[in-house]
Amino acid sequence: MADKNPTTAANERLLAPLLSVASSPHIRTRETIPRIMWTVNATLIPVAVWAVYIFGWRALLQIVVSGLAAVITELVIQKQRGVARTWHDGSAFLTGLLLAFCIPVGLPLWMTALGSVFSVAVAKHAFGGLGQNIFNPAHAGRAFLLASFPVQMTTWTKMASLAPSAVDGVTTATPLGILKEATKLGHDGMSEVIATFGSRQAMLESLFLGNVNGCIGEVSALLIILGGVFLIYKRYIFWQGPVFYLTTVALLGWVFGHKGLFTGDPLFQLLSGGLVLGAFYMLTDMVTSPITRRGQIVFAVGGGLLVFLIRRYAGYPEGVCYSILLMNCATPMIDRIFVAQPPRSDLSQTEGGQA
Amino acid sequence: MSENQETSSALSPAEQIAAISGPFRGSKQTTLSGLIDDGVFGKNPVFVLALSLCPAVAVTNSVQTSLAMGLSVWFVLSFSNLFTSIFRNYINPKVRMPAYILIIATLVTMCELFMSAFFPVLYQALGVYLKLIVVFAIILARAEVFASKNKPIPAFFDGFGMGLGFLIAMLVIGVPREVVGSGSFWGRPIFGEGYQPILMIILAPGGFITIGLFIGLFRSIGAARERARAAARLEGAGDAMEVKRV
Amino acid sequence: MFEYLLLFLSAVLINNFVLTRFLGLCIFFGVSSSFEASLGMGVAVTAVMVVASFFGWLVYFFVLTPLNLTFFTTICFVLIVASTVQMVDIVTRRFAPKLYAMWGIYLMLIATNCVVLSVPLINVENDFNLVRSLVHSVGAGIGFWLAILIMASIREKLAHSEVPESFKGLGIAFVTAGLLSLAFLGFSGMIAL
Amino acid sequence: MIYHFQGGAKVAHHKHRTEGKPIEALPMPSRLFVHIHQNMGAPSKPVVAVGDEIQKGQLIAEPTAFVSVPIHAPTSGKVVAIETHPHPSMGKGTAIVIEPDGKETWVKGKPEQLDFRAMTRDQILTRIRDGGLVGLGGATFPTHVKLTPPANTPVRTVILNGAECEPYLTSDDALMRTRAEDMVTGLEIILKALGATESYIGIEDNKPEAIAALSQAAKRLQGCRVVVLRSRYPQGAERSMIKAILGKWLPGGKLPMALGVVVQNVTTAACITDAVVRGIPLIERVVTVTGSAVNQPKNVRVLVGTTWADLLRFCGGTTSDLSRLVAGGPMMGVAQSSFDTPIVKASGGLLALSKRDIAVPPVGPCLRCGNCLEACPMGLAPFAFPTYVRERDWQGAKRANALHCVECGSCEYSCPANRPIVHSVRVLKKAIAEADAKAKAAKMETKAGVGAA
Repeated sequence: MADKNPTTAANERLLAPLLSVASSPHIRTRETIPRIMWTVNATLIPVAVWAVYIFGWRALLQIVVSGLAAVITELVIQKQRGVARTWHDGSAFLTGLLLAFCIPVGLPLWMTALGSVFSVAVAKHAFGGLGQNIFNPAHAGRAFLLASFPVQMTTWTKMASLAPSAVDGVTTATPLGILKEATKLGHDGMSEVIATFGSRQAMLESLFLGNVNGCIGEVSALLIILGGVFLIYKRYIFWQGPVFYLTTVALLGWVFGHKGLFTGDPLFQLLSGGLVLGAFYMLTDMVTSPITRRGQIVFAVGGGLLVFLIRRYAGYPEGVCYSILLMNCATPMIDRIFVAQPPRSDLSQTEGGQA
Repeated sequence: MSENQETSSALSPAEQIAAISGPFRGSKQTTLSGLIDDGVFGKNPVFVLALSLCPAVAVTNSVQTSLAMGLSVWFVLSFSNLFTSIFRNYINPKVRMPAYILIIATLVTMCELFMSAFFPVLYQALGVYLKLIVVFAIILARAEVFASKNKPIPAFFDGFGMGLGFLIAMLVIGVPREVVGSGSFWGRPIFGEGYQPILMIILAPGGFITIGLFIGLFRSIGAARERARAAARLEGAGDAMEVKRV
Repeated sequence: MFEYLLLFLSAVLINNFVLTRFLGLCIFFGVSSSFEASLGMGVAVTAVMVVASFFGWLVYFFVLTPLNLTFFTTICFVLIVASTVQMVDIVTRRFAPKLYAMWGIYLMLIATNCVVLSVPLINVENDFNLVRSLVHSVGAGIGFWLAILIMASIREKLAHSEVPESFKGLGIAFVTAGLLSLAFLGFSGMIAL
Repeated sequence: MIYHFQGGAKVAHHKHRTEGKPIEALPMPSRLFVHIHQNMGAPSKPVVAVGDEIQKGQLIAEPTAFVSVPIHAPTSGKVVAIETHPHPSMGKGTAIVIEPDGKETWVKGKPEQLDFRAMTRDQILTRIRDGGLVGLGGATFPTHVKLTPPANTPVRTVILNGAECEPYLTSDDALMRTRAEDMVTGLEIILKALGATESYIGIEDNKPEAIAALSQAAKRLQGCRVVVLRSRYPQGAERSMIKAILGKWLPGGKLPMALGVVVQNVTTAACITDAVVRGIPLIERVVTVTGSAVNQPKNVRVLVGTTWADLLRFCGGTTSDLSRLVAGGPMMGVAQSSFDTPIVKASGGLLALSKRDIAVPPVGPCLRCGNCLEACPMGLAPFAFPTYVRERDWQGAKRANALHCVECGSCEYSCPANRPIVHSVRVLKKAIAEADAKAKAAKMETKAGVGAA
């Protein structure tokens, strides 16, 4: 062939000899798993910085310990299992980071590390690793810690100093904690919460801008919302999840207030606790939430309902973690019901009957 | 119940139970070490046993309750096999299931009365789970599969062996759960003041997760041993196989 | 009324028989590998549980207690459960053959099942009145149903996952049940019984 | 009003390299390789022998079935061989090798200009078939078949598809800018052939000059509207086009005729004018030669049968980092393994992609991010397809409508984990077809067995 055909002879001078052959499409989006994961991590940096400002270096220490423990666990397991080593893709670090964001800053570091190991080893890798887990690993880790160390997990140490070891021993309750305890005793919980801030205005400002006691992820709703909006803009998460979740909680919190119908404080419900963090970063976790938008709406509304139920009636002051874990249980079922749907056929019945 | 036999499918209830409880069988090993070896690492019936006796697992959050439960099951299993075997020729096959249940229930009630008389605290701790020994699939299954077809002495030792296997299973789960979850053994703290027990392990989630992790762990150890054994066999038979293949 | 609602919710969510009491695990792990089977099993368990509770309660309070024979409870209840299964079997076969076709095969599997036996036992141990026992057993049945459906849908998804070899099947099922149980802890303290 | 369809992906256009460039004609190559299978359906049968002298436009292969088209000599010269040769989409195929004499003498009896308005419907269809016309958007469905709807499904609407949603390609765009009049004439012919009255021309909003040219040309045609479409891949897919313009959805597995619609590519329309009015068969087309690994990207008018090598040489050769050659666009085109492969009627583009263009991250696990669901124009759940392949669950895949997939590649493009979705679908389609054939055969066998008994 080659000697007969002049064009072939020309090829040798003209063209590169080797062509790679593959199935179409030949181009693809620049998004990759590491890029998505590290971007999500990056959007949490402002929150972390603010937390260090509020709580001191101890906050940073928690983040580092939790993140490292998660990454190392993933590395060890992947090495042991002999599967692709993706410990550096940011997903394990994100798990550790989010776990650090929803535990008390004063938690002993070995507990943090243990929670992080549990998150990655049991909640993620026992199920097959990234993409296969049923439960949000960070929240599973938190639930594990809360069940294992109930005292430490509900001890909120106020840390004003920037010294790493400055545990000044003063413990205070979170706003939701105060509300729960006071209500249990039959007091007017909201007034007591407001009293700790001075006025409702001051309370909401503190909650929004971030100057309250609690976990790292509870300190500043503003910074988390900014990060979340960026994720929505990047199309990493659907807007439906956070919006329906937050709306449900606010609505129920307002309608079923402690003093009777329509006496609740929706803004307080929205801004307190890890609700905003949960709404933007946990509820929308791609792996553990329903895959369709309609499914996510159901997921979010169900989650919001559970947050309200748990905050209002259950033993824990804060319901975000459990609400999301419980909805994670329902995700496969929601995915069974809300499957991808082709557009509605416009063929007339007789024509489209057999379609 | 007699109608059962005619109306239900070809499988007897015990077989049906066996079908959903997973395959369980007695260890072929006769020595204790062999039983443990085969049981824990080999075929792993420890956890299959644990599954077919599921409610028992609920009380494995302390060594004492685990032991009490394990001993009770050991007792009931051995003697139910013994009595089933003794009466096997007097029981009309049509009503054999109710008859077995009656035997087991009687033994369980004896056990219950004994416990409440001499160990009231343990009796309280075991609660409804002690009564539920009646419906443990494996006890009924051993009666049906083994005791009803064998002489009393072998039947007794069949139950004896299975019961021992179960006792081991209870302790394998129970000891780590108490040690890690309460930081104690037999109710006594063993790590000193500084240790913070991981409470979850003695709660229900901890029970499930511990068993799940144990199953995974033992199965991977078993698989590794199986691989090693196969490799050793292959080495020995390697030359012969090469010749054969040619 | 509210009291009954609380009792019901408690049996469904807080003291879920499967996830917090370790009862009915044979069926829970055995059947939950198929969603359709779980659907049928839940109905069958609930039905048998309610009927057995009813008769168990009658026998306990009108026969055993007056005769001072309460140590016979266990034996009696086992027989009650077994005959209830038989009765439900006959009744549905006669009057609801469609229903029987759907979950008749599960009936035999629960003839000797711990979760079905434990509900009447717990009822009488707590001295529940008849209505309370019935509400409690319906709640227990629904709770079982909920748990097994959740588990079944999760396991169907896990069947497509790359679960580590040694965790495949029972191992991951137990871990999943553990995490489910952990999630259900969120309801704890919701109702003080 | 924005015209759009469900799903689709925002794909970078990459059209700037050849956008607005004039169409250049390629000098006569030294050899042409004309494949005898250039259409969907049956291949044609050669009617010339080795050694025959042939004229430009002469019939060299005749159709063998209704769904088959004739093939004509692209130029005058000599048939030097009829042999197996690389085919751009089928791997290998039989090609008639022609050595051009450079005279370009037209075959005798080349018809004069004709007035299609005076022709009957059958005459038009005959001329179209004799012109060897196939759908030039890439599907290569014989045009005369598409214009022959069954009697019980009247066609009311014709849509001319000028979306050209594939990135990189600008050949349709170039033709729309220069041959808008012919396209509208072609549309008129189609309308007449079908007895349809309503017509639309759909063009993506990233081709303003083409929109202007066609709007101008279409003024003379009653009931014709030029529709500006949102540029989103795969806007040019038939269903997406119909949905965007008419707001009607054609379910998978159905032909547009079920909705009373026929969709034709704009280039096909221009060629219909050539064939019906001027009697010129389909022997040449415009190819976009582009990509970062080609030195002088161009829109080139080439004869059918020209090899990639000749095309690339005309475009200044390739750079040293050439890594993949793709016939067609980057989303649905076929990667080429040889430079000797000739263009066929459907070849609208040739991409020379560098290593950087095709660099892909390693395949990761599915994150269930939902991008593929959002992107799928058919409303399928593409993320599941690789799983069906892994589990060999052909029936499950069939239930999940894998057969409805149009292989547009939007899902795989959007997948951050680089899952091999489109390839999986191809495997599934093949496996489902085999399984169905097997089941059918088994059924026949039992039937035969029963019959015999």
